[in-house]
Formats: sequence, structure tokens, C-alpha cells
Amino acid sequence: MLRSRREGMPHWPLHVVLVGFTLFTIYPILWVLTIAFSGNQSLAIATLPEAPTVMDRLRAITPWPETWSFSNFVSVMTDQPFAKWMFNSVVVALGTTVLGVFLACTAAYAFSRFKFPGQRTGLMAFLVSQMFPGTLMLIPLYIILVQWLGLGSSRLGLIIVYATTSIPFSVWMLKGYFDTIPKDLEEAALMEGASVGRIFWTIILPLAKPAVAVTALFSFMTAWNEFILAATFMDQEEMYTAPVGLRFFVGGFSQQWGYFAAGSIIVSVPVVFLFLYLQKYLVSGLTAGSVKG
Amino acid sequence: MSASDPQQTGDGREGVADRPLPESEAPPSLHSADPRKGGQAPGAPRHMRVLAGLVLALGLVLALAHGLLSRTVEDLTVQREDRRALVSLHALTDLVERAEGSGDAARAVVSAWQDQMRAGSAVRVIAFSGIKLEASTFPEDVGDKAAPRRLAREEKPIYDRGQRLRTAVETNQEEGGARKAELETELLSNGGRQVSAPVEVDGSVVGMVEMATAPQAPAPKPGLGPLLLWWLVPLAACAGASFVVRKQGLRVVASVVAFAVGLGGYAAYSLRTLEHEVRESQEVVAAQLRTMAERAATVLAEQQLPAEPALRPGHWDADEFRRPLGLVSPAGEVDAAVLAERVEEVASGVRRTFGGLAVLGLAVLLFIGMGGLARTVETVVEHRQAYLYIAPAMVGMLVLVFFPFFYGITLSFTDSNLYNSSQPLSDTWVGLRNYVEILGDFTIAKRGSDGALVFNYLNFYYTLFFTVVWTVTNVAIGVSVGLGLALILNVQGLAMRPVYRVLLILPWAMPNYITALIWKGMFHQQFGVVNHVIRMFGGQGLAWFDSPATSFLTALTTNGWLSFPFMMVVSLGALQSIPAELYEAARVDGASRWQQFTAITLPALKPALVPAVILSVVWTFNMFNIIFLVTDGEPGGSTEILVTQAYKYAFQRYRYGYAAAYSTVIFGILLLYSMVQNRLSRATEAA
Amino acid sequence: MAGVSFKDVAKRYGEVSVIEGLNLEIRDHEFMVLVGPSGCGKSTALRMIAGLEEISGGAVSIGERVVNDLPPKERDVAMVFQNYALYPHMSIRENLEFGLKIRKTPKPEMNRLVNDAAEILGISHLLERKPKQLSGGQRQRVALGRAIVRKPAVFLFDEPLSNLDAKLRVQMRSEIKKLQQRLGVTSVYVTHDQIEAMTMGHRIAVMKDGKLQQLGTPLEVYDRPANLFVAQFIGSPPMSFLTATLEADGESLSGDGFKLPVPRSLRPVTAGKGGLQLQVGLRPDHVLSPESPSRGETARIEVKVELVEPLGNEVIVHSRLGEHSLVYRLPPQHTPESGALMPVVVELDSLHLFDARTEQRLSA
Amino acid sequence: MKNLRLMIAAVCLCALGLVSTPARAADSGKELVLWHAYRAEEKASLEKVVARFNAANASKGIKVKTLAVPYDAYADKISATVPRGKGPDIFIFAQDRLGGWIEAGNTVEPIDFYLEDEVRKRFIPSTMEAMTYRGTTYGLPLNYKVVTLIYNKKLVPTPPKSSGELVKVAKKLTDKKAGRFGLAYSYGDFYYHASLMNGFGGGVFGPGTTPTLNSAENVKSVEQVLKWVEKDGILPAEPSSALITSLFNEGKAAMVFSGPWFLGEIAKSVDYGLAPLPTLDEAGGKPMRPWMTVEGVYVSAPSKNKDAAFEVVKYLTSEEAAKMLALEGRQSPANQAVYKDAQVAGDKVLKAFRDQVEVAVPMPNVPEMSMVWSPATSAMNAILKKASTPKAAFDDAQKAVAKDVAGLRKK
Repeated sequence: MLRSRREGMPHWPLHVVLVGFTLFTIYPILWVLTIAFSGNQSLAIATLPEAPTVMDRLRAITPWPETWSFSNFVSVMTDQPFAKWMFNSVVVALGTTVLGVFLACTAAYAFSRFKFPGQRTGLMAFLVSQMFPGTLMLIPLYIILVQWLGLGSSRLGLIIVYATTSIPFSVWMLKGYFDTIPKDLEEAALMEGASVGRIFWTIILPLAKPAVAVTALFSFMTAWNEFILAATFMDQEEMYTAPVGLRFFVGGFSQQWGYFAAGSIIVSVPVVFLFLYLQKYLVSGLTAGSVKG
Repeated sequence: MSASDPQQTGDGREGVADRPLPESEAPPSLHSADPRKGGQAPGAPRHMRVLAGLVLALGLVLALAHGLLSRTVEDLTVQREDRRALVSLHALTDLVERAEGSGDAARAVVSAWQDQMRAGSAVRVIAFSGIKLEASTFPEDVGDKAAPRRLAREEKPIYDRGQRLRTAVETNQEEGGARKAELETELLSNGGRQVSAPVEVDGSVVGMVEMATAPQAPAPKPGLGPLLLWWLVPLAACAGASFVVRKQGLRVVASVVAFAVGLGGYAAYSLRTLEHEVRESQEVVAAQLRTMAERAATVLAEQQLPAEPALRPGHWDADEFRRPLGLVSPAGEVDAAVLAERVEEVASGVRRTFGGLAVLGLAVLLFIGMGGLARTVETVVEHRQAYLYIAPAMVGMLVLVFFPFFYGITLSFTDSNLYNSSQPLSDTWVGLRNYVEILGDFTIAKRGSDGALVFNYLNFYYTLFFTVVWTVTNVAIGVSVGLGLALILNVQGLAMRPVYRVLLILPWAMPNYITALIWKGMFHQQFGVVNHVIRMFGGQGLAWFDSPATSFLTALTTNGWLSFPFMMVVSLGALQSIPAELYEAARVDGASRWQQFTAITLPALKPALVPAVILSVVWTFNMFNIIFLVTDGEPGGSTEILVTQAYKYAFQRYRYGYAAAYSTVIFGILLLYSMVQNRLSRATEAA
Repeated sequence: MAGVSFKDVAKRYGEVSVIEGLNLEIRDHEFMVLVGPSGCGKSTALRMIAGLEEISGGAVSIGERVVNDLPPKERDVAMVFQNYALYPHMSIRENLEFGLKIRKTPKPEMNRLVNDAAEILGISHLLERKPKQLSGGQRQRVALGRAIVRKPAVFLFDEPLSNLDAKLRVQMRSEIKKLQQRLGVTSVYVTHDQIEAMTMGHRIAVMKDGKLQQLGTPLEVYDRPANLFVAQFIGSPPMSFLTATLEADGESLSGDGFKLPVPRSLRPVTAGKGGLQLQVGLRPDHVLSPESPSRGETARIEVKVELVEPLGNEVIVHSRLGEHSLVYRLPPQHTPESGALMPVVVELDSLHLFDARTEQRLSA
Repeated sequence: MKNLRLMIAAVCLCALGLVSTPARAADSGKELVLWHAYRAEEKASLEKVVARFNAANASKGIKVKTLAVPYDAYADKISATVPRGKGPDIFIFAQDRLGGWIEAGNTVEPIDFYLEDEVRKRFIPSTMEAMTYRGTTYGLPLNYKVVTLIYNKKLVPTPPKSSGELVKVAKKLTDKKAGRFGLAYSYGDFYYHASLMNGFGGGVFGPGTTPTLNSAENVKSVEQVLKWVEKDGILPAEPSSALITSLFNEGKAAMVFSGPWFLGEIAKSVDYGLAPLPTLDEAGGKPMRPWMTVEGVYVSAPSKNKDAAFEVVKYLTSEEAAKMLALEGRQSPANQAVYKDAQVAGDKVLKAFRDQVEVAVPMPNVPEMSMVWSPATSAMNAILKKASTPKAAFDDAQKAVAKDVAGLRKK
């Protein structure tokens, strides 16, 4: 399977499988595109004529708008201060990424490199916190963040919440990766007189780039897609983030799927590019345990 | 390591040597070896440690006890004053009701009543009809503000209070229970208290009587004398003992004894104080009841109000639902038996409290006395660098993750729901009842009338079963599809690999809210794409959301679609890290492809896949969005998973405590899972 | 420049003691080799000098300073690691500069030092590459370069050659030795390879189970191994041992298949110890063919040849003497047949006698 | 070091974003905050009304600021903020959550005290009823939404007045094979079904919010649906809202029971009319009575400016505002005087809903209502899928709701 060419196995069956899966994968996404570019608001339900032919049925399952129109995109961008919301999202997501990765890196480094009482417990506690269902967290979070810390309607408040909630996963990832970085690199640096802080910043972090990139991506996505906390904590329209803006189009009695789809695409594009950009890291960064430094 | 260092135990703490080492024989990492750490910082001499422990523990506990005692005494005083005021208010209400709650008759009753009240007290009567102040003896209601008149805008709270009482009375009547308070008491800014009661005429609430009492003398504060006495005497005794006794063990015992004496002494004092308060309260209320009964009879006669039915002073000393307390007889005598019960109730409360305090104090005492504190401080100082690195993340987690988490767990022991969510949690405490209700219900299925098995989809165990099936199938699909694709994509020299790879991770990058809904649309019976395809090949479309199995299939497809890219990327990474020589060696050994796969590929994938699987199990187990958006539990809640069920308990059935218990159970299951998994994977690694 | 000294140094992990009562003086400018089998504590001792291991007892000094509580960077030492420990994300130049940067060396000075070091090691042309693009030997040079560029008081080498192939190892061996001679820096070198130890060290310290077995120049250790372990460990091919009992007269030894007189020089020691169990050590060089010229007292025994390894300039003969095996070398012209019985001459003055119970050398 | 530069850029951007946080408006004067979940023309018209109010009251220093909140997050946001004294002064929401908020406390301010009779009288009585919880009024009704009969004028020249006529007309227009139906509505959806249920005299709660799901009337109403589906065959299978829209737009559904939200989805090519839901011959000629949802304007309990807030509430529900909201925001105002206005009266859509609302029943505003939806929907499904008899299905639903209600009451 792995050395097929040399063993003379043809590639075309693999391509068939891959093309099949790729179609399966992008099909729903094509529907999102179709709805977005159709200029209509309906959720892609095509009715068939009486006694439908195979061609009719084929037409019905083909994600291709009958007419192409950018009106949904235009409306989304002009109807509401969507650009402003995108900007907020960018700030919040980047802030979350920076803060979240920083917090996770330091903690993961300590868990990976220091031996200290409470190490196992601490690490366990970080993991365990992933397991409590989040649906009941809204009100306690509101009390802490807005009532106690007074961070309502501020991007900083959102950044703190998102960064914190992304920590457990990030610590997990990074610790696994740090563990694979050989210790004698650090010892060498120590011998040369580097402080622990310097070792961390100039040796460990650059070496853990793939894992850092992956955690950064995850933190970014956490912040980028979240909606309910952002909608609850922000008391000014100009402070909303893009997902909040998106939700205006659905919910309640009338649902404008066309706008929503167009908005989703606008919102997804940065993430998709981020994915493309970080692809090479994604593969190695996620597999901490098996990569040897 | 360093802890057993002779330098550090240099001051001769023999108790230290046998405690477990922080790192059992593992070679130390470079960071723990902070060579500057001298270890010469000597702890306090050990007899001082015991004394310090006692000072702190006893001091802390006594301070707490003193605070609690003051508050309880104050509460009792307030209660007594409220009861006195209420007896008076009820008597008055009885009269006002006889005067039909309005008009000159009511005003006459009020002014007659005012005569006997303490200076600074006042009464008002509100009539709902016309939002009127019917009668008032409040000093501000004179001149052009004199009753009767319409209430002014700033008096809206008074009116709303009346309405609240009315609603409460009606609700309780309707529901045949006692859910909402029918009386309100309030502390006034001048230190007096205000009590309000509804006025019922012909079975409906038409108004309200309110009484403001004059400011009271502050509650007597328990003296500081006993506090100091029971603190200093045991301290002195213990100090003496610890200089005489040379053995550390005996010193600790002495300190425990001293602690017990101190706390016990103060407990006895508290008990006496409270019992006295309770007994006195009854006397005072009884006296008030007698006076009011007389007074009411007089006013009744004076104002020629209807005397039937007879006055019922026994109902005047009542709880917030206007149910008689029964502590004082209608004739105004203290009921000794009931009183004894009440005293015992207070006493057992005191005992419980002091029991709790004793545990707390002992913990502190032993912690400090046995050197726990010293060791803790030492540990923190020794590993300060590690703690420093963890601190920022830990603080964030503590505040924003663990606090809500513990709040949730606390909530799970209460019956908190929509109706009582504003009460303090201690008032709705139900212990383990929610858990018993969730876990103790075994009616998973019953036989229907036609003999077929009918599942109870709301049952916890059914939902758990479904959730497990959901998780297992999803992860299995995710892993097998992801791994399969990764194997294909890892074929050397395959054309267009990057293109496939990019397209295949797209589901990961799109917001799942919209893709989930698209998938739901694709499964529509008549117009969904899936059924179109089935019909193209001559089949019949399925009603996907009508049977649990097909409904499950829709959610499974959607989630499988969403989750395989993650597994694919993980597998791909792991595959790329396998050295090619391994395969070459295997080929030389004549291994078939399948043998290569099982002997090389799979074991090499394990270290990467195991954590990914654990992670995705946790994610899938709590995958709220997909179930909620795609099947929404259809049909009939059969495809609900535990989280969506918990959500529905909280937000559709408004049972917050129950939902919290549900969430805690989910958490417990996952914790158990991860522990078992952890142990298993460690066991296999060791093998 | 400074010497290094261990005084009663101990290292324990909990109950487990790795090094106990280590006393060792390393003189200024000396090239000291710590040698011993794996797990003997030699690396731990080295890391204690480096400051990478905590010292559980005793004192380690560099120069006049006790360094027990000093962090590595204040000890003025440099270390070369077994796996090179080059920073993979930095270029070679950056690797070399790292330590200097931390010391805030001015840029021109830094450039000069780096270029000098690169020059010495012949890696000037590699400076802009990343470690991954280098061969094993080149990486080893970079690791050396990183050590010398800072001009520390002490060099520490932790089995630096064990990842190289045999030929390169021989080459690097001499280069390191030359480098040390040239720079004259006190060096401590850890290895499990006794040839490295013999060829490189001014003195070598043989260690076993956390204890120093013998300290001396290579020749001292070779010629007069202090105990059975050192005798076994040092020398290639290794010394052969014969189990023997001292005759009652104290003047001859007998074991399975042989009987030898006690060398005259040792007779004062053995006198009156009849019946003592001994291990008799024979270096291959001191077992000769009867045709070869010999020195001093000799004795003749007959062995059975089992295996012959021709090495070109000589042959290694594995033979049997009763229950013992005996290894020795012969000039190629005397190559015996496998299986043949062969008389050999033993130089009695070079016999090493060890008390079988204490394993200590019997010496005059 | 490219990454370093990227990182620095990110940090700078964040700092910029954080610094540019608009300073919170100082609490000078009386700034009132109004929350709503509107967008598009509804939002525009509301903002216009608010602007007019602000202009008129600028001298008093009262200024209203609006905040739109996405519907999905709105209720949670109110529940999280208002009881903690943080939220708006005034908010607009449908009555369905009203009871819950009142029971939770410190959320909605009772306004009986302010309410003069003339204000009370300016609303359609049933909308006022929706704002009343346990005898106390908590808000003023802004608009209502109600299901009515929407028909394709080309296919149905005159809308049917009774269920008999409806079946007759619909049967003629039904051709199942061709995918044509005389009538289409989400009959499996309990909300839509309520018009039949109420029409038969059934309902969800008796006095004291005891559930009455299994009443004989309710059973009868489902049997009526079954008759339409099975015997008369005038309804399509599995009628999701997207399907109904498609059918109607393609002229394959002649009549639809739906509300104002449906109008926006009708294709421009379809000439449609609105008429009241037909009467029920089977219930002795009584009308079908749809549920109505009423959006009320509430003063929040912790508001610091309740008097001013109530003035805003009063203005928003006044005739002047109602006219703007109706004509520009396409809402059906609860203010009844506005229907006398020529422009409003001339609007067929507004008129049709106004007619329908006469017989509409406000959807219960008690919190227990949220426990009804899921069991009731399950019951409807079971009945329509023939998995259960109407009586048995409603018995089950009744039991489930009663259990949940009891769970809430337990002390």
C-alpha cells in the first residue's frame, strides 16, 4: 500500500477512492456556496416537476445556483457594520491566540520539564476541565467576568475567556510535543549560561513551532467561531464579533439562509487560509508523541 | 530528592525521613536541581510550631464561632421583633378585613390602632382598586397627602408589594401549596422594620396592610470575654505543657486536647446564650399576643365591627405563608413541649456547626503542628520556578473554568429551578436527591400493549447507552476513515496529493453551525438530496427522522464528515514519521503488505493515535451542536445524547439543579473513562 | 585555568546511591579521562562538575571555588555532549555565538572568536549551514567549537565520540587530544572505551559502581592494575585469568592444567600464605612463543590452540589451558594450527596476582 | 524571524483594538437603553420611532439608545444580565418567556401602577392579556404575529369560509401524483396545530397551570387533522417550512396556514391573498383559533429610570409609533386605533391579520409552556406516523408534562 509504485500497483484505484471522498467532503460546502451565490434566501430545496426524469433529479442534486448573484454578499457587508465586526473578531481571535498560546506554553513547559509536587494532579485537572459540559457555564462566567471583573463589553474580557477555555487542549498538545525535545539541548544551553527563561524562548519555543502553530490555530478558531458568549457579554453593537453578526440572519421567525451562507463564507475564508498556511505544521504538530526531535 | 538531603533535615526533624519522596527514584531533571538552593533555612523550632498551630487554629475557629453566634443572636432578635410586629399586624389586618378593607371604617380602625403602638411606629392600608392609600398614620401622609388618595409615582414599590402578596396568595391557593411568601418583612433605613400582609375580603385579595415599627435597640452582642477566655487559657496550658514535655508526639496530643477544651468551652457558652434567647423570645411573643388580643377585642367593640367569626389570635403568630407557628397557644401561653422541640432544634444546629468547626480547626492545627505548613512552604519555595510558569494559566483556569465547574457541582446538590433560583443555595439543598433520581430510575423499557418493547427515551441509562453507541461509532468511523485516507495520501509519488489534502480538511475549517444544517436539509424526506439519489436508482426515499436508527445515521454521517479530517491529519503526521528502513527490513523478511501494516504501521501510529482518540472520545461524547441541530432528539428523544438532555433539563424544564447533576454525572463518566484509558495505555506500554 | 577536585562527593537518588565518597584531584591543564562501564557513575560525576546534577554530599571545587551551589553559567566550564546537542533551528554560526551572546560579548569580538574557533576546527566553510545539513563528524566539530569558543576554564566531554564510526573516532580522538594540548585547558573526558582512555588521558580514573577503582597515568593503570576489575577492563585484547592456589611453600602456584613459580619479586608477599586462592592475570603481550626472545624469569606451559585471528602484523591466539582460556599474540610467522598443542613461554615478572577473595592486587 | 514580525504585528493589532475600546458613555442625563432582536426594515423603523422620541424629549435630557441582539442569544442574554442589574432599561420580547422571567425575579417590572385605563384600552384586548401574568401587567404589547390563511389567488378565487368548503376546494386542487396539494401547513408542528386545538375548545393548561393535554377536545382536534391527511388527502407528507414555501411558490400548494414571516418568502410571481382561517363545521361552526405571539415592551426591573422608561414604552406603543412600525416595519401593531388610519386600513395584509387576531388566543406565557413543546410534538408525530392512537399519545404527553411541572414545583 505504501510502496505501491515499486511493487507495480497502479495508482488509479487510489484516485478513485480519493476523488469519491473529496466529493463527499466538499459537497455540503458546495451547497453553502450555492445558497450564498443564488441571491435567494431559501435553504436549497429544489422541487421536482411531475414525473421527474433522471436529468431533473440530477439537476436537483447538483449544487449550482440557477443564477449567479453577489447580492447576498453585498447585503451582508452593507446591511450591518459587518466590516467592523470582522475587525473585532480579528482582534479578539488574535488576542486569544497570543494570550492562549503564551499561557499554554509556559504551563506546558513546566509540566514537561520540571518535576514538582502536584504535577500529575495539575495536569489531570487541566484535562478534566475539558470534560464538564459547557452548556451551564454561561451564567457563572457572566457573573465572574462582568460583575466581578467588570470586563463586560470589552474585547479584553472575551479574549480572557476564550484564551482560558482553550488552555487545556493547548497544554495537552504542547506538553506532548515538549516531551519529545531532547533534554541535552537544554543542558547545553544551560552550560552556556542561558537562564531558564532564555532557554524557553530561544530554544524550546522555536523547536516546538509545529505544536505552537497548531495550538495557535485551535485557539484562533475557538475565538473566531464562538457566538453565545460574545453576544451576551457585548452591550454595544459596534463591539459584536462576526459570528454574532451572522446569527442575526437566522433565528426567530424569519431565516435568511442566503445572507447566512454568504456571511459564513466570508467568515470562513480567513480560517481556511490559516489552515492552508499552517498545513505543514498541522501534520507534524498534531502528532507530538511519535515525532522524534 | 532534595528533601531527604541531610543538609535539609539538618535541624533534626526525624519525622521527615519516612515521608514519600516527591519523585520516586526517577533521575531528577535539570530544573529541579537548583544548586543555589541551600536548604539551610531552618524551620521554626518544633514546639513553637505546635503552639503556633494552636494559636491559629483555635483563634480562627473561635473567631468564626463568635461571628456565627453574633449573627444567630441577631437573627433571633430580628425574628422575635418580626413576630411581635406580625402579631400586631395580623390583629390589625383581621380588623381591617372586618371593615371591608376600605372606607372610613378602615381608617377608624387604623387610627384606633395607632394609639397603642410605640412611638415611631406607623400603619398604612392600601386598596388595589383605584391604587389608593386608604388609611395611613405615617407622619408624611398629612395635609394634602392625607389618606385617602391615589398613590404617588414614587410610591410604586408599595403598590407592587401589595400586588406581589396578592399573586402569592392566589398562586398558593391555585397550586394548593405554599410556594410563595404571603407576608413580606423588610429592614427600613432607619433601623426599624416594615411588615406587610394582604387584606382578603370575600376570598379575594383587595389590599394590603403595612406596619412600620420603630427602630429597635441593636441586638445584644455576645461578649468578647468568653472568647478570650477560651482562647488564652488552653493556649497557656498548652504552652506550659510543651515546655515540660520533650516528645513532639505528646506535644501534638496536648495541643489537640487544648483545642478541644477551648472549642468545647465556647460551644457550651454559645448553647447557653442561644437557649436563653429562644426561651425569652417565646415569652415576649406570648405577652404581645395577649395584649393584642385584648386590644383587638376592644377596638372591635368600639368600632362596632362584625364580631363573627370570632377573632383567632392563634393564627396571628404565623410563618411567611400565614400558617400558625404553634409555639404560642391562642390564649397566649407558651407551649412547653413545642418550645422544648424548638430549643433542641437550635441546640442540634449549634452542635452541627461546632462539629464542622472542630474538623476545620483540627485540620489547621495538625497541618501546622505536624509541620505540613513548613513543608508546603518549603516545597513552594523549592519549586518556585515551576509554579511560576504554571501560575498564569492556573489562575485563569481557577477563575474561569474551575470556579464555574465547582459552582455547577454545588448546584447539583440543590433543587434550584426557575422558581427559586434567587434563593441562596443552602435553602434549596437536597443532598443527593437529584443523583438518586437520575441514577435510580431503571425503567429503561417496558412492554407495550402489543408486547413490543417500548423504550423510555428519557431514561438516563437509555440516553447513556445511546451516547456510548454514538461515541464509539463516531470515533471508529473517524479513525478508520481518517487512517484510510492518510494511508492513501501517504503513498509516495501519488499525483495531486496536496490538492486532495487541502480539500479533505475543509470540513474542519468551516463553522459547523451551517454545515450541520445543510446536512439536515440533505436528509429531507421528499426533497433531500440523499433521497433524490436513492430515487434515481429506483429506490424509495426514506423518512430519515422517523426511526431512531435512521435518525442516528443522519447525525452519524454529519459528525463523521466533520471529524475525519482531524484523524486524517493526525494519522498522516504519524505515518510520515515512520522511517522507511522499517518497511525495507520487513520486506526483506518477506512480510506481506498486511503484515507490514499490522507489524509496523499500526504500532508506530499508536503513540499519536491514542491521545487523539481519547480527545475525540471526549469531544464526541459532548458533541452538542450536531445532535441539537441535526436530529434534535427526534424521534421522541431517542437520539438525545447526555449533554443535549442536560441542556433540555436546564432550559426547557427549568430544573437547574437537576441539569447540573446531569452534567456532573457526564463529567464523572468521562473522568472514569480517561482514568481507565490512562491505566490501560500505561499497562500496554509497560508490556 | 583551574583544576577540579572532588572531595568525599556523593550522589544519591533517594535510597539509591550512585556515587559514594569520590575523591579525585584533576590538575590544572590536565586531560583527565573517567572510564568505566555504563552505570558506573562517571557521567554523573561529570555532570556534577557541570552543575547539571545536584551534589548530595561532599564538595566539588573548580580552582579554589567550591561550586556545589553555583549554577552552571557561573562555573566557567563548557561541555560537549554525546548527541552533540546542537540547536537544530540555528545556523552553525548562531550555535557558536549562542554562549557569547548570553555573555554579551561585543559583536566584533564575537566574530573573531567564532572565526578563530571555526578555523581551528576546520569548519569555517560550514558556518551558514544548519546542523541537519552536516555529517556526524562535522557536527562533532561544531560541538567542540561551541565548547572552545568561550575559552572556559574546564572542558567537559561526555562520551563525545560514541556516535561516530570507528575510523572517524580514531581521527577525532587525536584531534581532541591535539586541541587540548594546544589550548592547555583542563579537560575531563568521560568514556566507556578503554582505548580512548588509554590514548587520550594524561591520567585516567577507572570507576565502577560509583567508586573510584584506580587513578593513574595510562601506563600505571596498564602495568599495575589495582584490582581484578581494572585488570579486566583495561587492555585489548583483555588480560587472561587463571584460577590458582598458592602452594604451601608460597613459591609456586597451581591450577587446572598448569603449575607456575611465583615471581621472585612477589615471594616476600606470598610467603606463609599457602593455600591462598588467587587469580593470575596474564596480558597477551607476556605470553610468548618459545622461539621469541624473552625477558627475565620465564616458565613454560603447554596450551591447546582453539582459534587463530590473523591481524596482518600479528596473530591473536585463543587457547585453552585446562579450564581456563588464554589469549596471547604471536608474530605472524609463528601462526599455529587450530587444535594443535603448543608450548608457550610466560614472562613471570609480568604476572599479575590478585587475591581471589578481595580481588585486590598482591604487590610488593 | 518572519514569525516574530507576524507576532509583533498581531500584538500591535490587538493593542490597537483594545485601546480603541470606545469609552463607555457617561451616565449624564437620562440615557435609556433599549434591546430588541430586529433587523432589516423592522430595525430601521424601530430606530426611526426611537429617533422621533429622542427628538421630542431632548429637552428633558432623555435619550434612548438601541441595541440589536441576535435572537438566538437574546433570551439568555436577558436572563444573564438583567437580574444582575446590568442589562437594558427597556426590552422587547415575545410573551413566551415572560412568565419565566417574572418567576426568576428582578427582571421585568410590573407596570399596573402606571397604567391608566386609557392606555390599557388602546390595545387589542387579547394582546393585553398576553402581557398579564397572574393578574399583573408587565408590559405593553407592541405587535402580534398570528397564523392565517394565505392562498394563491390564481388557484383559489374566493377563500373558503368553513372547513367543509376548505376540504371541497382543496380536494379539487389536490393531485398527489403530480405533487399538488390543496392545502399545506406544518400540521405536525404543535404551534400550527394549536389553531385547530383552540378551535375545538381545547388547550394546554387548565387553571393553576395544570396540564390538560389529553382533553377530549384536543383528541378531537387531532382526529380532524388525521381526517384531512388520510381521508381527504389534501395535505403533503412531512411538511417542513422549507417545503411549504417551495410548494406555494411553485403553485403546487393552493392554500397555506402561516403567519407574517411567510410573506417574505413568497416569490414575486405569486399573486396571493390573505383570509381568516375557516370555521370548523365539526366544532359546530366555531372558528379556528390560532395562537398568537405578542411582542411586548417591558421595563426592566433594575432600571434606574423606570418612570422615563415607561414613557418610552408608552410612546413605542402609541398610535403614532404603531403606524410607522406597521407601514415601514411591516409589523402588525397591537394598538387598535391605528387600524382606523386610512393607510393602515388600506393595507390588505395588516387588515387580514387584524381580522384573524379577533379570534386568536395568546400563547400561554407561563414558564411551564416550555415543557409542553417536546412531548406535544412527539405526540403529534406518533399520531401522524400511526405509531399511536390520538388518545394514547396525548395521555403520554400529558404524563410527561405533568411530571415536569411537578418536578419544578417540588419543594
